[in-house]
Order: sequence, then C-alpha cells, then structure tokens
Amino acid sequence: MRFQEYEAKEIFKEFGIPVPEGIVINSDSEIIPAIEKIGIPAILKAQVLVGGRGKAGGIRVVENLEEAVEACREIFNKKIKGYHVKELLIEKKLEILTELYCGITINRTLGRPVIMVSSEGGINIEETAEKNPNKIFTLYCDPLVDIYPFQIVNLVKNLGLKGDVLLKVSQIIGKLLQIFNKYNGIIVEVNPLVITNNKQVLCLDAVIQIDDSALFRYPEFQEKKFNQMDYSLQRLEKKGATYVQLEGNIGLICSGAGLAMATMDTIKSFPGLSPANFLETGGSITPELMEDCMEIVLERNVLKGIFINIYGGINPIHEGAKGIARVIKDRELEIPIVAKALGNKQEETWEILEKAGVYTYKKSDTHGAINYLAEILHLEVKG
Amino acid sequence: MRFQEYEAKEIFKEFGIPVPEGIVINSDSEIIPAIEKIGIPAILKAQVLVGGRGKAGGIRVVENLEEAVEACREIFNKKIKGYHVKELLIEKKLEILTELYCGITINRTLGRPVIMVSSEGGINIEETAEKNPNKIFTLYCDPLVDIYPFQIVNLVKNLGLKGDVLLKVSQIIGKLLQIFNKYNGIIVEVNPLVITNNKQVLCLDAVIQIDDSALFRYPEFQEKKFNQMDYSLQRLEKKGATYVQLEGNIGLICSGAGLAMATMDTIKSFPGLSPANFLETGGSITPELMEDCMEIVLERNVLKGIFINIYGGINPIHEGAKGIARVIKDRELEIPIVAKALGNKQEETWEILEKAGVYTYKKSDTHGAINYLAEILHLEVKG
Amino acid sequence: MSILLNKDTKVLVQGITGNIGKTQTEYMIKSGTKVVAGVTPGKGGEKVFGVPVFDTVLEATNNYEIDFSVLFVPARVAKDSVIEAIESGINKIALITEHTPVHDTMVMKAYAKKHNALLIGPTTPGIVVPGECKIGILPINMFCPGNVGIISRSGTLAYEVAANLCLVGIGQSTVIGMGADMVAGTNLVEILELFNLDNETKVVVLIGEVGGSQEEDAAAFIKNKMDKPVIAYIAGASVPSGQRMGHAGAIVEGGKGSAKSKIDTLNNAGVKVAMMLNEIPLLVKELLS
Amino acid sequence: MSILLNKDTKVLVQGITGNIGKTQTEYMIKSGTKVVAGVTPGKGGEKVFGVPVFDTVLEATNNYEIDFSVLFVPARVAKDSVIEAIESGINKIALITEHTPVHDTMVMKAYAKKHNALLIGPTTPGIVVPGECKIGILPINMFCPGNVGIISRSGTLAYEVAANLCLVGIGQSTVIGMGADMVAGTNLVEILELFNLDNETKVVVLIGEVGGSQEEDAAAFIKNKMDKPVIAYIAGASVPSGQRMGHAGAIVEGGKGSAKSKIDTLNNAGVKVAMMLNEIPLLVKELLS
Repeated sequence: MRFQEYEAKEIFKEFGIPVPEGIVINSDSEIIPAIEKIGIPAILKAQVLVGGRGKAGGIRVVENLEEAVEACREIFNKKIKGYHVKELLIEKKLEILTELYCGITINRTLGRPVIMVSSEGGINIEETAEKNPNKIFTLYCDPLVDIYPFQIVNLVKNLGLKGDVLLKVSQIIGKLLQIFNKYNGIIVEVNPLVITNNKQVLCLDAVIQIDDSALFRYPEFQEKKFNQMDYSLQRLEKKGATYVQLEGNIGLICSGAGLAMATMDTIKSFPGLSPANFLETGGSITPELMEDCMEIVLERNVLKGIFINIYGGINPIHEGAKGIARVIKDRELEIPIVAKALGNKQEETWEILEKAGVYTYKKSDTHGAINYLAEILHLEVKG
Repeated sequence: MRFQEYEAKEIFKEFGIPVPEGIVINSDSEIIPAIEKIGIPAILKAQVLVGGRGKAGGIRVVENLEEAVEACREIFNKKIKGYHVKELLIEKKLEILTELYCGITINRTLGRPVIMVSSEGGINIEETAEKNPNKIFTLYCDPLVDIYPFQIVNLVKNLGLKGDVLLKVSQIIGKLLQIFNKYNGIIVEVNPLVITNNKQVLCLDAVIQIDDSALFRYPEFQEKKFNQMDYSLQRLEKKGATYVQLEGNIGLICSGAGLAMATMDTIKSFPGLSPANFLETGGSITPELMEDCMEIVLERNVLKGIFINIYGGINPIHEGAKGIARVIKDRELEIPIVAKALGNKQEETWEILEKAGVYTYKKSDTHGAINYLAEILHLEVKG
Repeated sequence: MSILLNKDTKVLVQGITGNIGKTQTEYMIKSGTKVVAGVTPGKGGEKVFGVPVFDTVLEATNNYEIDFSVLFVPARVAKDSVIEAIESGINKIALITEHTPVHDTMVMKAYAKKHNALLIGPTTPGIVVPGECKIGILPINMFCPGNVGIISRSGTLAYEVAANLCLVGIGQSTVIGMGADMVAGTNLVEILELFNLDNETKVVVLIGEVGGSQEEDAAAFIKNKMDKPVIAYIAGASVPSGQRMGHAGAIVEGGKGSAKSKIDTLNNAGVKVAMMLNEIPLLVKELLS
Repeated sequence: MSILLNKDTKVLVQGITGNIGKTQTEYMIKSGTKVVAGVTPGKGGEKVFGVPVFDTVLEATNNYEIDFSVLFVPARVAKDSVIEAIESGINKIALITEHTPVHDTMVMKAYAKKHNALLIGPTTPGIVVPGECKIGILPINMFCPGNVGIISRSGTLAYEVAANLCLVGIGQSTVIGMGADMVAGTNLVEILELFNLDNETKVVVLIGEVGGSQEEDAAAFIKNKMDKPVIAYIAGASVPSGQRMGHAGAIVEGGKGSAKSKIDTLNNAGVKVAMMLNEIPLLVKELLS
C-alpha cells in the first residue's frame, strides 16, 4: 500500500519528524486561501503515487498569487506518468543549505532491511547511485537484532555532518526506521532531507509504502486502502486475488503470477491478440472468487475472448469452475472462452466447464491453448 | 509504580485479556446500585496495593443485598496491612472449575524476566512454591530474543490443559508478557487465572507493578503517580530522592540507600533514639533538593534531632549545605542538627554548615557521629 | 536420486487440521509421502487420515523422528510456526502459506540461517519427486520421473513446464518451487548447488521472473561453479513495468530486476534462455540428446 | 596490584561534556587516572580538561587504545551508550548513571555477557585503587592504600567502610561499588573471583543489603572456592520490610532476600558478619594480624 506524500507526512508528524507546514487542496478554488495562509514563495506539489513527478512537471515554485493560480490549474489538468492529479500539497518554500537522501527498503536477495543515506540528495539520486555508488552509505539490519541509535549516528557521520545537525539527522533516520518497522514498510524514503540556512532539518518529501500482506495488523490502513478501490476490485483483493487493467482484447484469469506473466507473453506473440488485464487468483479459489474474477474481466467491453489458465494444486479448480459456469448462465454470455484447467480434479472441472459452453484445452501447453483460442476467434469472425 | 486491581484490569482489557465485569465504588452509598447492576452472588474486593488482602478479610462474597451493604461498610472501615480501603471493586461471582497461577517478574540475579505458571493457583501459591516447587513451571526469557507464542504453549502444556482452554490460557499469558514488556513491568501477575464451568478463561485478580525508572516512557502513568502523592513527596521524587515516613524521633537525610539503612540500624542501637524517616537523596543534590529534604523531614513534629549523613562523590555537598543553611535561617530552626559530610568539597561544606549552626562531625564513623548527636541531645535535655 | 526429499523422508504437517492442510495431507499420502505426524495447537489427540495430531511440534519430535516439516498455517502465525519447527530441531521446512508479511519472512530467513535450517518459501508449492512422493501442493499428475531438475520461482509455471516436458517424453528428477514473494527463505543459488551434486539430474530448468536479483546471482553461480547445463525462462518480459515509488528500490537493486537484465546476465553466463514457454522442451531435448 | 584498574588503564569517558561528566573527569584526572578520550554525540571536536571529545565511541577507539569506558550519560540513553561501547570493542564498562530502567539493564547485561564484556553498574560509584587512580565518582580522600578489597552494593557505604578502615590504619587494594539496582550488570561473585586471584588483597569486605540473592550466591562461592577470609555486613537488618505486591517476587526469590537469610547463609559459609558498621574495622584488624 502506498501513501500520498501528505499522508506520509502526517505519519511523520505523529512520530515527531519535522516536515514543512502544508495544506492539501482538491480544487482550484482553494488555492488562494491556501497561499494566503502558507505565504510566498510557496511550492505546489502534485499528489501522485509515482516517483519522478518533479521531472514530469508535478512540482512548481510560485512567487505570487497569480502565478500560483495558474500553476495550480496547470497541475490539476496534467496527467503524471498516467495518473490524474486529484490533490495538491501547498508548502512554504524554505531556504535550503543542503539536500540529503535517506531511504529504507528491503534487500530482497539478502532478506534484510537496508538504510541508505547520501549527501547527494535530490532528483538525481538514482544517477548518483549508479555513477558514484561510493556516495551512498548503507547500514544493513539483522532482522533478529535491534538497531541502536549509535549505529545510525555512525552511519550519518559518513555524510560529514557535525554538532546539532548530526544529531537531528540521526534522530530523524531513527524515527523513519521506527515507522518502517512498526508499519511493515517496503519503502520509507525522504528525498530530499534538507538542512535549512538556520540549521533546521526537515523532510521535504515523504514516501511510505507498506506491505499489503501485513495490512491485517493495521485495520485503519486496510480500510483506507479498500476505500480507495472501486467495489469489484475490493472484493477481489479481499479474497487474495490481484487485478491490473491493461489495454488489450483478451480477458485473462490465471492462477499464479508467474503463469499469468508467461501467459501474457504468449498472448502477445499472437498477431491481433493482447491481454486486456492481469488477473492472478491467488491460492484461495472458490466459486464466489471465480464469479468475481469473471465479473471484473467482463467490465472491459472491448473483449474478443477470455482465456482461463488455472492449475489445481492448492486450488480446488472444480469449485472455481462452478463460479465460471454460474456467470455464463446468469449473464447469458456468448463471448468465446477457452479454459486450460489441469491438476487435481481436472476431469470434474472439464465436465462443469464444457456443460457451461466453455472450450476446454486439455494439454498443458499454454501456447497450444492460446492457438486454440485464436482459431476459435478466427472461426467466429468467419462465421 | 503499583496499580490498583481495577486499574490493572483496565489495562488487561485494552490488551484483550478477559476479566469479570466489575464496578468500582468509593462509598457505602454506591453499593446497592452496583450490586443491582452486577447481580448476586457478587464479590467485594478491597482495592489496596498489597498482597494477601484475601486472608486479611479484604475480599467478601455476598449472597444478597443486606449482606452486601454490611460487608461493604466493614471493608471500608478496615485497615489492610496498614492501608485504608478507599475503593471497592464489585464483581459477579463466577462458577469456577480450576484456579491457575501466572506471574511474570524479574529474576534479579540472572537479570532475566521469568514467566511462572502453576495449576495450583489461589491464595496458597507461595506455600505451594515452597513445598512443591515442581508444581511451578518457569520460562526464562532472554532479553535479547523475542519470546514466541509456541514457547508459551509449550510452557502451558505442563499444566495438563488441552483444546481451546490450552490456547486461551496461552494467549492470555502472551498478552500479559506484552504488558510486562511494553510497560517495563516489575510484576505482572494473575492469581487466580480461572477456568469457568463453561470453559471461559478469565483473570480474577490482576497485579501490575512497573519500573519507576521507566516512567518517563509513559507520561500518563507518571502524572498519575505524582497525583497520588502529596506535594512535598512529589517534589522530592521528581528530583530523584526517596522518602518513607517511619515512627521514630530522629529526622534523617542520607545520600545513598545502603548508607541510609546502615545509619538507621545504628540509630536504633542507641537507647531512646529511632529513625523518624528513611530519606535517600539520590545523586542529584542541589540547594533546592536539600531544602525540600529538610522541609519534608520537618513535617514530622515529634523530632528530637536531625542527622545528616552525606558523601561528596557524585553529589556537590557544598551546594547541598547551602540549602540546609537556608532552611535553618528562614525557619529559625532550633532543633539540634548533626551533619557528617565527607568527600569532595568537605571543608567548604563544613564551613557553610557550621555558620548555620549545624554541629559537624568530621570523622567517617557513623556510629561516632550518632553518639555525638546523643550527647548533644542529652546536654540539651539537661540544659 | 532426488534432492531434499525421497520416499523415506519423514514428514510433519503443521496446520494439518485446516481445510487445506487436510486435503493436501491426503494428496501427499496418496502420492507416496511418509506423513508421520501433524500439529495444530488445540487439536492434540485428533487424527487426520490416520496421522496423529499434536498441540506442539515439540511433542511431535518427542514422539517421531521428523526430517521435513511442511506448513499449511495461516499467514499471521507463519513466523511463529516456522520458528517452532526450527527450535524443535527440524532443519528442512517448506512454508506453503501465501500472503506472509515480508518482515516476518525476513525474521524467519535470518532465524533459519542462524540455525542452519533450510526454509523453502513462503508461497512455495513445495517439492515433488515424480513417481515417488511430494510435499506441498503440486498436483502430481503434471509430473513424470526423469533426469531434469526444475527450479521455479512461480508455482503454477513449474507445473506447466514439467507437464510440457512430459508431453515430449522428458521426465523430472525433482521439481521445486521457491515461492515468488519479495523475500524467499531460500534463494535459487542454494538449490542450484544441490542439483549440481545430484547424480540423477542431467539438465536443470530455471524458471525466474521479473523483480529482485536472484536470477543474476544464479547466473554468476552457473558461470563459475555449475557443471550441468541450465535452461532458463524469465516470466514477465513483455509485462509493462509497474510505476515505482521513490528511488530506494532502484538504488538497492542497482539496475538488476528487469527481464532484460536477467536474460542478458544469464546469456552471458552461457545459459540458454527460452524467450517463450514452448521453447523450453525443445532446448531441453537438444541438451539431453 | 589491584583488580580491573591501575594507573596505566586507558579510560574513555562517555557523556564527558555534561555537568557531572566534566566535574568527575577533572576529579579522575587529578586522582591519577589516564583519561584518554571522551564521547558526547554532537560535541565532537571539543576538549574537556585537555581530553579530546568525539561524536562516537568508534571514532575514539579508532584514534586511541581504550581499556575501560566509564559512563555519565542520561538514563534514557544508557542502554544505547553501553552497547555502543561493547560494539566498539571495549570490554570493561562502568555505568555510573542512576535511574536506568531495569528492562534496559537486562538487555545490557545479556549483551555484555554475549560479548564477554564486564559491565559494572548501573548506579555504580566506580572503582578506586587508593593512591593510584579511580574511575567513577568515589571521593578519593575517603581511601588509603593497603591490602583490603572492598566490594559493596552501596556506593556511599563503601566510602564509609573504607574511611573507617583508614581511621584505624588499614588501607585498601581496590574498592568497587556494584550498584544496588534491581539487576546489576555484574554480580558479587564475579568480583569475589577477581579478588581471590589478586596477590595484593589479603582480606575482602563484602557490603551487601536486603533484596535479591547475590549475597546468598556469594556465600556459596566463598564456601567452595574462596581462599581468602571475607568479612560481611548487610545493610537494612532493622529496616521494616516494604509491603510486597503479588506473590511473584516471593516465588522467584524462594525465601532469599531478607537480611536474616543473607546473614545466616554467610555465617554458614564461614563468613564473619558484622552486625553494626563499627564492628567492621575490628573484625578486619583481627584477620590481618
């Protein structure tokens, strides 16, 4: 789960981490009172859940009201890396001496949290990391042992900081680590972490992404996350499935993310076919989950056909088949559906699907199954 | 810091630990509505901060309203191990199948938390521990390693529990350990932890004592603790000193608990002399702290004399001396005061004290110093 | 021969009384696996398909010799259950459970390493020795005995690749799913090492996917230490990459993680990389003949 | 000779720039102690009585050889500071700080044990080698050189007993205060062992107090392993015992902890126990002559 910058900054504040004063607005009409409260010069920041919005024009410094109104309209009308801007954070522009970087994430191979700091904070941090990796200092955490404040001071010393600023930066990083640990973080990042001309240390940006699998520990976030989704996606997520809408013409239901990706690769290799979605059922297939999968796939009305690629390992595919059959019957579907369903209870599954009018492909090669679908589509087009 | 049973049960409830429904009353007049709400038979429990109140008559089972009113009056008029009863907890009496014991405390020698459980819960647990120590099962915690739920199940298995009850008891103990760790517990204890005839598991009693030195982590408790003290004691505690009122006639101010205890032992060995208090300054003597010490000692108006026994190690005793002198001057004290003040800055200290009219004893033997005080008192009595 | 598992391996099932635990225990027993005991706290004394159930792993290990524990427990108790197995002296563990919090996985991984235990998963489908036995959820009708070792980060892709090999008459020595969670208890390299030592295995098929740097590490191992030919496939080459949040992920991965990085690195290590699933049987056949 | 400390011991002061840290550093230097460096995070680059101050212990150990660290840090950072010292390779530590949370002390004690470090305190007054040097807060005018070792759970009682011995012409080899917190980093037995091996020490005075079972453990050690005579005094014999809460304390102590238990156990171990402070010099004199 990702948080908007202003939401992350709210969490920072709860932990006593200093952030600039800010106001969030949802519409043009709020910009003037916001600027009047915050003062000039101010920064307008698009609230979108992707990195690199600065380079994409999502951040603007304004020196007067007219400029603010204009910039505000421009940003609200922008799409940033495909995201509409629905909220804008207005903050006072500060006099900045130094921009640092601090990020906490997980090294997947080692299976350890890693704290990264650099004195080269700002929008070019990835470039710095690539060209001057020695400017990034890291502290790997042992998941079985607490990190103590002195270890963070030792890490931050590498940035050449002294006195009060050394302590303030170390304390902030200690608190970022607390957030990372308390909320099962995937990423907690501040870029830039700035030192102002009066030696204040503040987080100008704030990134928090937490582990969806740990959301049961934070019912308040779980609810928030579900509230951000539309209803059909919510139902799927609650049952452990994952859906991503794409631009193609073949609806897809797969059990397993790897299989889904391989299936998408294969579909794309057929001229004229492309996946309309990514859908991974997870390991808890029931008739109801399968109904929900069918419903969400059918929400896209550009489909030429549906391809179902499921295995009966942990999943009772014969149960899932009942859900598919029910949707076909209830909605009197006529769209061609090819299912490749193998593993435990495959015969039972085939029987149910065939009765419902689904074309079943009984061998294991996905390529052959999609070829079968292509043939059917071709026939249909002909007929 | 100790919590009353009902306060501890409030904390238990926050952690999801089941306790009987209860109502706290402060006066006789509240007993009838309380019993009407709770129902009959009910248990009346004196809220005092000592163990063994059951055997001292502080717990009564009542079968009807008249009995309740009478028992309530009796308990409110009682002193239990020296404590007045100011609050009474009324709870429904339950049908109990089994009484277990669970206590978490610190093994001082090992420096480790220890979880103790027994199937022989109830008022005779200490006897059981002495005569049948094999009926107490223990789990020592490594302060560097988390305790996992399965370890608690392994511990509780020793009590011969099965099924749901095994899980419920284990979960409760896991939560008691959470309380112990979260609040820096010295003792977290439930005796008895009961299994009812319908297989509910509940905490009939609740003991929580937490480390005063860790109270800075829980401002809400620190405030509560100070609010329970009268003002002069509060001032002392905030400055790191410890005061306990006693029954004797010699006011005492010592730097260090061991020295204070040894001084008390010595005073008692003189016929006619006995300590009026225990007062340990801690290691943060200032003129103001010493003034507060003098004031609280002088609150007892039965004093024949005051004995001050302080060392200048970490403590600036010459600073402390200024506070003593100020009180003597401001209150025009005439009570004889003997001070044995040695260590760093002893000469400066003697000078200040002597100017203020304090008898100084310049050798290190406390026995000699108290002998000097006895002589002075004798002279005074004579004079 | 096979790696990690054979018909004499004595298996414990943690979470044996749940729906999935019960069903899969039946499948395992039918596949020839020696399931000797099960554990579900609070269900001690019951039996599941004749297998005795205990409240704690310690009781199970006190009563039976256990070589391997397979877990079908809820995600929120996965960490506790894995550590219980390790603390009870079991040093091979497969965690089937999905949606385990990654912070819990990191603790388990560190704990297993500290105690020299092998933790496969979370979200592993398990291990199958075709024609002999299996632990986990792999449907055995997708597999057939032979000389190809399969290591896959994806569960269902492992089934697919094995079944496709069977279609052309190529069987498998051992098939093992690693689980594709953000952090895996055991990485690809550790299993490659085992296949490298296994006499029965002539060729290894490695099925990776985008994300992380396990495939890049595997490439280095194959280049430097592997005596057997390896065929690889990386799922997700044509999948549009998700929008990244922040920079931390990019910095820590240092350019690894994409399908392109993985494929290039594997190619450079002399591994034949199948660009499509259906190329795998052909490539394996070439190597075996 | 002396135990743990002598004039060549290179001492680090953590918390050197605070009021107490500064004052006590001056006293230590004047007493002959080799204070080579100090640490206060954020104060790196300053000097205190000529001693260089660093931000971190690591910088100090990178620049100086350190044998012993003495800490005058606030209670809330005591745990962090002690572990910093241990992690930086210092294996003798005295924590002067009072009011340290006991849960923090338990962590420090376990950490020290794991890393074979000796942690004296918290609330220790430190160690003095009369006439030579000291670490901590003991006022040196209370001590004189000689052959009696003193171990005390109370700080100021140690001063008193030493000064009283000096009054009758008996000096001390080393005087060490253990701190009387609920849990001590080092227990009495561990220091008795050191005195037992010290050639300079002819007699040991052990000053205990009510609470805990360290004196009972010490009695067992003295009975079985100690070659030198020990005199003991237990403070608090006549102090009314506080009201206990709950039963856990009584159960875990199993009858130990009272002055009576301690005195009886020590007597049974052949230790002469002074019932009053002023008996100590007489008893020591008897043993030395």
